[in-house]
Amino acid sequence: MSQTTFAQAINAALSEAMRLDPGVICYGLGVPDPKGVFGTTLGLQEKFGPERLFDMPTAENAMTGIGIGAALYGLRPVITHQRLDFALLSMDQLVNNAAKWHFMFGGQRSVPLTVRMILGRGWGQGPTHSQNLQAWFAHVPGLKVVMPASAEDAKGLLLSAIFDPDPVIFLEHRWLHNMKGEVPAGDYRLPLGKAKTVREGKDITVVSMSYMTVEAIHAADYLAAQGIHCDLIDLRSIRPIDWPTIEASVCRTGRLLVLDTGNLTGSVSGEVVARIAERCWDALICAPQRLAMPDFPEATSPALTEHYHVRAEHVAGRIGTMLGRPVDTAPLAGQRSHPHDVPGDWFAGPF
Amino acid sequence: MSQTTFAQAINAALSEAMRLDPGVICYGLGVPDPKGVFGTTLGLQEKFGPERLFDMPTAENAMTGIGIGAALYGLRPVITHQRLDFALLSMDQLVNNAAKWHFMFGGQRSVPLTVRMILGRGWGQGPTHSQNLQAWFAHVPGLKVVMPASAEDAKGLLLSAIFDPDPVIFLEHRWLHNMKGEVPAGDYRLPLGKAKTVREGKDITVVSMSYMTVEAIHAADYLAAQGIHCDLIDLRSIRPIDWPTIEASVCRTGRLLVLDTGNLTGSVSGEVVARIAERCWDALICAPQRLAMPDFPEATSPALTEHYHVRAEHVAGRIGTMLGRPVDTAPLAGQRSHPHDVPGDWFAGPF
Amino acid sequence: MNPNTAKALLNQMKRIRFVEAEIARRYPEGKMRCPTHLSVGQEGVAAAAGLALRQDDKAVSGHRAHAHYLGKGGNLKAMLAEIYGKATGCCQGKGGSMHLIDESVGFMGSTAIVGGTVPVGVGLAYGMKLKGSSQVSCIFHGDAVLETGAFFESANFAALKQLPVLFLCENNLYSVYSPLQVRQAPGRDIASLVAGLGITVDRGDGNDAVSAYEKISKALAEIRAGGGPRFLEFSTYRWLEHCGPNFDNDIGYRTEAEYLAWKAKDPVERLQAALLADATMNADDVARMDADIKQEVDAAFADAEAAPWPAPETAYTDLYANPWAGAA
Amino acid sequence: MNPNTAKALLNQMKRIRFVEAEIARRYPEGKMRCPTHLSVGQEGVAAAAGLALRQDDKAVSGHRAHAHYLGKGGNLKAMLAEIYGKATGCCQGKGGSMHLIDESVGFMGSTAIVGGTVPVGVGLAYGMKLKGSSQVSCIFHGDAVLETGAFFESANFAALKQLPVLFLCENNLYSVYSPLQVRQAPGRDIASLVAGLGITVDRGDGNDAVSAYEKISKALAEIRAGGGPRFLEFSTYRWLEHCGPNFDNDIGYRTEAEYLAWKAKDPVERLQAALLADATMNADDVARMDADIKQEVDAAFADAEAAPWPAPETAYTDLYANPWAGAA
Ligand SMILES: Cc1ncc(C[n+]2csc(CCOP(=O)(O)OP(=O)(O)O)c2C)c(N)n1
Ligand SMILES: Cc1ncc(C[n+]2csc(CCOP(=O)(O)OP(=O)(O)O)c2C)c(N)n1
Ligand SMILES: [Mg+2]
Ligand SMILES: [Mg+2]
Repeated sequence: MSQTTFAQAINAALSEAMRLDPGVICYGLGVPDPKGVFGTTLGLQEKFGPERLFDMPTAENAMTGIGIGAALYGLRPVITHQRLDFALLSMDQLVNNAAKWHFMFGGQRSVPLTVRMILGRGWGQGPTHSQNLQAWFAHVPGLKVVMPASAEDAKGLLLSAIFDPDPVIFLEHRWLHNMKGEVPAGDYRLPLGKAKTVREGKDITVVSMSYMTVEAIHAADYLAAQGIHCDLIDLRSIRPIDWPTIEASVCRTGRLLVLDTGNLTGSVSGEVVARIAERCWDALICAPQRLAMPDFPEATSPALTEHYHVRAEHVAGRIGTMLGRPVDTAPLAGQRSHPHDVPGDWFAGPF
Repeated sequence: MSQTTFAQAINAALSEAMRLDPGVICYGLGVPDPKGVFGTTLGLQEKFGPERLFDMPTAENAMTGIGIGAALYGLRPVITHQRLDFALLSMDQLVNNAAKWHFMFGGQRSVPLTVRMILGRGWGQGPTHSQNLQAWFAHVPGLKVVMPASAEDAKGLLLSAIFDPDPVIFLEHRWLHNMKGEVPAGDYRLPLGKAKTVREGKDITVVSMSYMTVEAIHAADYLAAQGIHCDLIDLRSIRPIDWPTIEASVCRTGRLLVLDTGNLTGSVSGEVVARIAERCWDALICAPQRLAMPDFPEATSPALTEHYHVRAEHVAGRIGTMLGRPVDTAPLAGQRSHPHDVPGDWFAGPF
Repeated sequence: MNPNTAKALLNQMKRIRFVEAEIARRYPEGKMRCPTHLSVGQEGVAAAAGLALRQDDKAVSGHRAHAHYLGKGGNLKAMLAEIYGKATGCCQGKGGSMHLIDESVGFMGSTAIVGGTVPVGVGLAYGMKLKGSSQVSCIFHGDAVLETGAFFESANFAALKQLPVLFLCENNLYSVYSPLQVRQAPGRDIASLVAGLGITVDRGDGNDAVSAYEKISKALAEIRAGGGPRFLEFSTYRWLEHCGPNFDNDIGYRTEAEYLAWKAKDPVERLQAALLADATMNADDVARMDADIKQEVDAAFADAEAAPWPAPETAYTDLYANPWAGAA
Repeated sequence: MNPNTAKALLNQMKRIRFVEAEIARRYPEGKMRCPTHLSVGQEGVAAAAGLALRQDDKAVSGHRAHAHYLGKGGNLKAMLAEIYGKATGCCQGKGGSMHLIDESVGFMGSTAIVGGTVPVGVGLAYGMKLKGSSQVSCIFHGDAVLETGAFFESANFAALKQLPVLFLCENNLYSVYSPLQVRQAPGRDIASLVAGLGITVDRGDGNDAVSAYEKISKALAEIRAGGGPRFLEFSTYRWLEHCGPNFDNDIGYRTEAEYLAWKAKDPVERLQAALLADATMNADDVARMDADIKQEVDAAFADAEAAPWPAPETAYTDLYANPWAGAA
């Protein structure tokens, strides 16, 4: 175990998968270029050759269909989109083919395809470089969807995604790439579909995903110091969602707050609230709540993103309200030393 | 007023819009062909000429972008997809351009585009000709989404959609095309964003959309005869949703059942349940519930669709359970005279 | 041409014709409850390609795939059962006419979205190239596919990587009820356009099964020799309506005269006449061939009709190869 | 060429160069907080097109659009303010460098998805044709756009309907860090490919602004005469990194030598030298031109820096032109 970044963990997972199985191929725009998709693919072409790791024309739809065909031939393709937004061009192949192939051909052949999509945020990514459309993928029968929040989970889930026989959408948040964590070496896999309880507590269940989990941890730790204890569940998997873990937690706490990196209306957070309201009605002691992005695209100017995102202070504040114990959240916001539109001081543009 | 079919109502709305404004153009694959998109576009090319109503190459993505450009030039394009499933090819233009143009360019120019998508069902439409992805569109800031359930609403909402300055997704269910209703003549418009209470009752709020409203009406009328009175709200508009109407109803009834034509997980029904759980917590006297398609694509064989869809008997049965008053639903199913996989005896394939 | 090959070609075309005609005849019974696109008139290319391809070559196709599936050697019983929605269907009733598959003979799947299998076929070829296989991936498609972005993106990649792909375009002049002139620019020539992508192209008469077989065989040999992708455009004509069992020359999108002119080029008649003329076959041979086909097809229909329905709960199986508790 | 036109061309190229260089110089200050793709080295086509187009002609572009916007006559102050994220920006801070618009001069918008404005430009032209206007819709795009399905689908429609579209391709050999040979088939020629779609094409040297202007003017005249769409491919080269203010010849995707060879073809230097050589201008004229530009640009930067931020609540405005209660 060593401290590695989320990006390095992805790199390690790809490297391990390619080493284990000569059928693993990686491609996408810029995958072998000198920047190596924020470092996640650096060095892999040297190790595994240009036939297994290669660049692509700007052809997101075909590149997805090609991955499906390669998967049907027995390969395990890993496709990368430098932004989720570009993958909108590939919805036909993803939804009409990849998601349905195993079902509509009567279970004859599955599509072991992994699609990495990077979620942009801040530094003027703007309306078409910062969309978080996990709700779309989570709605599609036949897809699996994961959203890791830590370096360890990134590695474990990516390896599992690659070796899973079904198509998996792997959503990686740009603001996590430089976050460090302990990451097991070698062929480390985590089961898809299992949430992780990252903080235990009896007062409220907080369900979160991807980068929102980072904010939620700040909030939970801050609240813990004030005697409010959150059961913080990082979903990790968006389809399937680990209902047993959430339900068991809500049965203990009686309260539910769901955080989402996507726009509120129609978000995954709505599905979680709805399902828990349906199933854990008797356990709930107050109205379940959500915090997500507003129902607007992320604008470009830093002046317009400053209050746009949900941050630790909002999470803590809302929890206080739900518990009827007002919380002073100013210190939480005060902890941040870097500008609001970058994940840390290491980031200075341009993208 | 005269009895016309849903398809004729759409035809009348298109005709009226094209008559009122020379900037209205209609196109899409097969729009001027002898079948005229299930009759909805018949006769219009003769009336308005081949420059305003025309066929298209199989190019769903470009055809959407072309509509955006034409709209920016001042036209009011109406695009038609014979199946929603084909429109998956156009998500980039729809979401990255149409939905965001007005916002990302600082409100300078809106995109008065109407996109008709037909929702298939039954007669072996199968996995890629029967998708109901309204949850996707409802999740996208910048789009408006309507799903009429009656001929009158089809006309009123389509005219409003066409003359609305924003992009509107108009989802029309294939099983509604032959349903008849009274339809006002001329330039009849209904406001976008307003639900319609189609049955009034104090026992439970039932929220529905599109073809599910037809099943819900059967169920509500059947239950009424047994002394159970539903407040049946036909959403009509999926984005925005008419929250005041739903909230007011739930405050009266204390119970909520939401019906959806889409796959359950991540559906619009989840958003409705979540929002009402958050906002009407104190009014709810039992767990809100949903009935939607299972989380599987619609298979092709009639043997596999027979129990797949939610029908009036399921709605009635669930309402009985929610009220603690078991209901005998067999007579409801028994009322249907035609095979389960067609909307009526008039339908005998092939598509 | 080798007489056995010629007879095999004729046999396959007749078989396809017979199957399709029988589907058309029975469709109004209302037992085949799915959209069904017939290939009557277009048997030539399917039979030629099926014969020219090796069994371990792969093929994909679109909505009008019965002929391609049968040509490639796909199981007739499984296809008919699928169209009838039965448990013994090639997709166990999940896919219907527009989703055919028989991996045992390399028919990897046909789907209902126009252009949707083009990149899939190219991806299969990427696998072949990576694994150093001598297989070819054959992509059957219509003229409308040349309007889709998916085709261009895919063809560019096939050319870029010099993949073993055979693009087989059946240009039947129509997309549903829309003639070429409302879809493609005047004077545009499909094959030349593709040549511009860096792909070697050829054209042929799809109603001349023998020459189609020769052109396809030549292209396959070149592809196997490492020559990269090939694109072949064959002219042909669909006799029946776009979808369904009827003739529709009366509804106005094409003329009876046009139909009759193409019908006169009937690929089945043409080859049969040639084989009779040069005495490769005699009238008895033909009668025997017809009878054998009729017997096979009638039996397959009987099988399909008699086959069991899929169990209702299988509507909820096979969504994932590796499902989790609660999903199947 | 008319000396005034030549001087205008030089002036516009210098102006674009100066703006871009100044953005590059100031970018590390961290006040322009958005992805920014500079056009240094590629001023020729933008200036030529801007001058050749009528003001009421429309133009759209992609991620690297500063030069096109300025060439078309877009408001410099509004552009810089936008890049600085200010309320006075051309999108009021909502769009940033990748979203420029100035409808008053027909610049209808640039967006960040490669190929995304191609169909939009074609749709504008459909409007022109329907309304019988003599306008032209100019679509600026890079070489990577020739890989996108959106381009082919759109170009086919433009050819089919004979629309007044000018496709202006700046082929700078790269898409981000990827050279043409990893993206397009060997021997494939962009312009010939487009010709196969049924569109009249031409090629030119994008570093020769005068000849670019002439070719564009000729194409525009033909389009206005009802000749249908035209496609022009100009060779050019981006000097700086793909996105951001730095040189990046050191990171390995291209060589310093290649860069130097292209730099030697500098379109600004080239025209300036020619105008000095034939005495259309003298050194004083050049100095005055430079000084005027510097003054304009410095003032615009000062303006942008001094401009107010957009009010935070405007993050939630302008989503809909016709909002409902609760949405803005
Ligand atoms: C993306 C998409 N758009 C539209 C359709 C509707 N559609 C079904 S078949 C067809 C015609 C295709 O024509 P062609 O490729 O020439 O094949 P043919 O039917 O002539 O054999 C169309 C447009 C579809 N299935 N998919
Ligand atoms: C659909 C899509 N895929 C990928 C990207 C990432 N991307 C941004 S700019 C660019 C390069 C485009 O190259 P080209 O069109 O030649 O323009 P240039 O940058 O050379 O001016 C790419 C691939 C994108 N913005 N959109
Ligand atoms: Mg055709
Ligand atoms: Mg380029």
